[in-house]
Amino acid sequence: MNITQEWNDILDKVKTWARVNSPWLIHYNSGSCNGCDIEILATLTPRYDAERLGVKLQGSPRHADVLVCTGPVTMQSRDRLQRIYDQMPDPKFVVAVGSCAISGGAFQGCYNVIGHIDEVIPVDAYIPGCPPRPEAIIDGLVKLLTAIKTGAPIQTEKPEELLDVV
Amino acid sequence: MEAIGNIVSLLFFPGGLFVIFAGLMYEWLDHKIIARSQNRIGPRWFQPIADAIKLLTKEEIVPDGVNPVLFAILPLIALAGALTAALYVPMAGLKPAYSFAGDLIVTVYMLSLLTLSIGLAGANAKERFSLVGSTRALTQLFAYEAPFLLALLGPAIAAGSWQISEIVAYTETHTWMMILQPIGFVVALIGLMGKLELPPFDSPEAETEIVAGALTEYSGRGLAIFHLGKGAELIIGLTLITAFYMGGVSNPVWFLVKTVGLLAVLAALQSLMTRLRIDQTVGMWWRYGALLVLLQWLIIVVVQLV
Amino acid sequence: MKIATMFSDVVGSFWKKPATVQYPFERVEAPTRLRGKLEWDPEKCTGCSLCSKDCPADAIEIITIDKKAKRFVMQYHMDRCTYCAQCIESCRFSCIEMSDEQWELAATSKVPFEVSYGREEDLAEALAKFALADTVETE
Amino acid sequence: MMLEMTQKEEKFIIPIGPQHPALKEPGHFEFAVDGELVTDATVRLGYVHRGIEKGAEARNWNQNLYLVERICGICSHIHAFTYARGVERLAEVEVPPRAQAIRVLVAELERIHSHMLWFGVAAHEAGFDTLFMFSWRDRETIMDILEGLTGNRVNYSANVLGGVKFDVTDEHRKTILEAVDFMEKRTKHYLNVVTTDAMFLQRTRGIGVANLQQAHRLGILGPTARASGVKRDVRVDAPYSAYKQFPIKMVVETAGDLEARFVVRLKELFESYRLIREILNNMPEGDLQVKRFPRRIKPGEVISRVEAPRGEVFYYIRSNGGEMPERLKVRTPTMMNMASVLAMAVGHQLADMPMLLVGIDPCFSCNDRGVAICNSKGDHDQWTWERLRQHGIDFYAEKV
Ligand code: SF4
Ligand code: SF4
Ligand code: SF4
Ligand code: SF4
Ligand code: SF4
Ligand code: SF4
Ligand code: SF4
Ligand code: SF4
Repeated sequence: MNITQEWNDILDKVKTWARVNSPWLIHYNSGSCNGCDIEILATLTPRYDAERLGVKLQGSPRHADVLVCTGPVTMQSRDRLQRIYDQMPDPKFVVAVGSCAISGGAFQGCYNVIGHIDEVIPVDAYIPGCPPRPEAIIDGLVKLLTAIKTGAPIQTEKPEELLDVV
Repeated sequence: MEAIGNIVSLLFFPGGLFVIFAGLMYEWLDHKIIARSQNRIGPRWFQPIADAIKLLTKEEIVPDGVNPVLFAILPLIALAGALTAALYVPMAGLKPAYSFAGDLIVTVYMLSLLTLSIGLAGANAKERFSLVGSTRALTQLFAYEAPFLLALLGPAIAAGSWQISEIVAYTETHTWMMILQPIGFVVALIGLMGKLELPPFDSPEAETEIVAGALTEYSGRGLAIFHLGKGAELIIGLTLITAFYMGGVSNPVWFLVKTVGLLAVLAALQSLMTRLRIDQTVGMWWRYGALLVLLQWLIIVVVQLV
Repeated sequence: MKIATMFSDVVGSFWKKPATVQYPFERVEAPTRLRGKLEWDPEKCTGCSLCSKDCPADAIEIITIDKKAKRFVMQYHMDRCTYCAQCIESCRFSCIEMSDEQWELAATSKVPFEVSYGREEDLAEALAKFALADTVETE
Repeated sequence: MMLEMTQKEEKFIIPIGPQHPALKEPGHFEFAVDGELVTDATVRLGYVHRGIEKGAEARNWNQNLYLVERICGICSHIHAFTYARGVERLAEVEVPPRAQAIRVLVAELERIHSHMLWFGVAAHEAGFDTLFMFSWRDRETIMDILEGLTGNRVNYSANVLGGVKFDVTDEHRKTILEAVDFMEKRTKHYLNVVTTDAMFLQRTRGIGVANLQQAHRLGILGPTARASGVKRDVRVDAPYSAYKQFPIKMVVETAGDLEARFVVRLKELFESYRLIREILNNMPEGDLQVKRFPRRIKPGEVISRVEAPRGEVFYYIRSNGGEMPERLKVRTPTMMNMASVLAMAVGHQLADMPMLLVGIDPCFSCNDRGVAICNSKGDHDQWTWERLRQHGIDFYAEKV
């Protein structure tokens, strides 16, 4: 009994360690202005080189652990965002990058904008800025990974189903 | 006693865990060299290990419409093929675990099993990117397989044997084949890059066109196992080429030095080149690769006759 | 027609230090003009609300406690702010500044994004009158 | 009609987007392929449509400056510039010459960053990651300058109505000149790479050719058009702001293929470097802003054209004398160039599609309007322009 307990503990530690050290991202732009997107791309380039933290940008949602969202959610991209989220294997995390992903930013109130990311899918880390500097994006990612490591509670409930706007 | 020996060699050394682990380390080295050549720091040494563990512990989604048995078994076949191949090559500079006349051919085809499984896996997924990816993977297999094999047969002809251990014994005692048969060496090297789908021959998994090619739909465990298979293939391919063309691998130190040197050359080539389109890849292989090797053979035969 | 035109860059990189910054481990100062978190000085404010009127993202609310005594509280929504500095331009009394040090604003919840600025007693009063956010910063 | 439909359904369709690694933004392309050969191409836009034009009618003149800046994060300054210039003309306010020079300075810095960004992305699409990494490494020097000068790396918010927010100090001048020297050296190197590297040329030379007639017929703009020999550049045709004082030479190539598009953009950078040096060495003295810019703008209408990194940006602004514009109409270059991709795609390899796409330097955030291009089945939930407009009108009517 005790041995299996210990064994499980070790296994859990290894799992968490691997998870924290190998965050593979997938990026979806649900209506952003590109500003945040190019800064996310910049974090992968030599100056910031996120690969040294284990970050890899993946093309297929099936391979990714962290969904990085930018921009407010527009009507047309809402379903797509949901679908990408559903396609990702568990455990999965979501990071909202930029003010408009968190609150709608400058676009709040525009008619084709449904709202922010956490009205559609649950978000685990928020990175404000318009756009945040690549350093700030890395900082946000590190905060997410720290939360995963320490097991701090991250939001996991689904937001209430949206009213169908149309 | 022999049975235990067999199991050990299959599961731990030189097959199994050893090849997997070494494959991961070589993969890291490859990424690290590329990163450094791009003026950035690159991944930490345990990166591929963390990636593999993470993938193994993730949820595996079986997409709708696939044959679940095939979906689950193909990665295993791929890995098993690669691990079996490891038994016949002088891994880490030691004697191969098994050896028989003609094991060279078996080894090369065991390695192809990986590509074949990837191709089938893509076709099984019935997703558009996977389908294109698998078509491309199989096309490429068809394109490089012959030149690669022919290039490996060059030293075999010189040694007068198709048994890996005998060829290695021959290359160890003669001038480096790399110098005697330069064309064969180049073709073998490029063939290896094609086999491993490294840039510039990575169009079967060209991210910017078809996402992740045949493996687009794989997640978690399946992806991890394919990944491990690729790593094993990398290290076996490197071993074969160093053993044949670079004066053999008589002990672990030489093995390490030579394979790492070869890997550095591979990494540099990768970072210098633009991805070729699949039609360009195939064209190049048949037009130049195959012809060059035949030319090399001709030279060998003529030299041996004289 | 040449091949490997990037050869010098690739080989040269092995002798050069990588261009990478060590960010999460070493922090480099941001330029002084950087537009980070907004800071507000309640002493100079006249309550004209021009800042909140011109804010493109509705990130500022000026709450009046006592107009005559010039007692105001600012509610700043960090998550809405687009860091555009229009409020600085609009304010004729230079009450607003943007920090070049506070730009690592990321958080795993939205709670820290609601910031209330003001004098201590004003904040207390505002808190009693209106339901303000949890994070309260006093000047 | 029926026959055509059934034929279409038998085709093998490869979608690219809206979530796809080749596109950092959500556009949706469908390529019908025969083996690896593309036989038909369609595009579906609108994923990033936010309703900015309509939204602008509910924001005041100042707020709109930042809203239009966020039409796009790559040429953010250009949008604010075009808008501010239009509004200033509408209000009959003369912007001080120093402010004009700074605006053009930032615009040219932005062009450098945008072209370098495109260059890296294009190299990445071609599978040449080393070139991508190096070009983005070098681009960081420009980003540093922009951040140091304006306070943000992307949405610079350099403009206010009636001027600019900040000055260029001697210290900035020095760092900018140094960076420009460095960039000039690197650009020469890159020009050498794209015109001589045999492997790279295989993917660019003779691919995606649009000749002069096609370019005219498709209404292509910007560097894409100049690569086909179209002499069209707003900075030269109708100099505005400080371009009157600091003229620029037009770079034109005639081949019209992908290689020419690389060459035009890289050569344009040399002009930008020259212009930046000239502006910094002959900076006009004076104020940065007009004293007071009216909050209400007298009734009237105006158009404003500016050359963005990707071509001409066109604004139409109408005021009814209130605090908010009555109508703001934006036409962006990528919108105009999109059709050319579809025209060029047919007959090329699937593997060339990402390259062809980036050839026009597409970015969707500015061109996502409700264009309806129906697919063969017509079963997509598509928002037509009419439907969007009606929705927009209803939406705001409800709000009031
Ligand atoms: S937060 Fe700002 S930069 Fe980012 S997408 Fe939104 S508007 Fe663009
Ligand atoms: S910086 Fe801009 S968005 Fe932020 S509070 Fe000021 S005016 Fe509003
Ligand atoms: S504009 Fe300045 S003075 Fe007016 S309310 Fe805002 S901070 Fe106060
Ligand atoms: S073409 Fe449009 S989106 Fe693209 S950079 Fe220019 S203004 Fe921005
Ligand atoms: S928007 Fe107006 S000017 Fe532009 S094409 Fe249509 S009708 Fe002509
Ligand atoms: S073309 Fe549009 S999306 Fe692209 S950079 Fe310009 S404004 Fe942005
Ligand atoms: S088309 Fe573009 S600029 Fe026009 S409203 Fe839509 S998002 Fe805004
Ligand atoms: S949308 Fe209007 S202007 Fe544009 S191509 Fe169609 S008909 Fe012409």
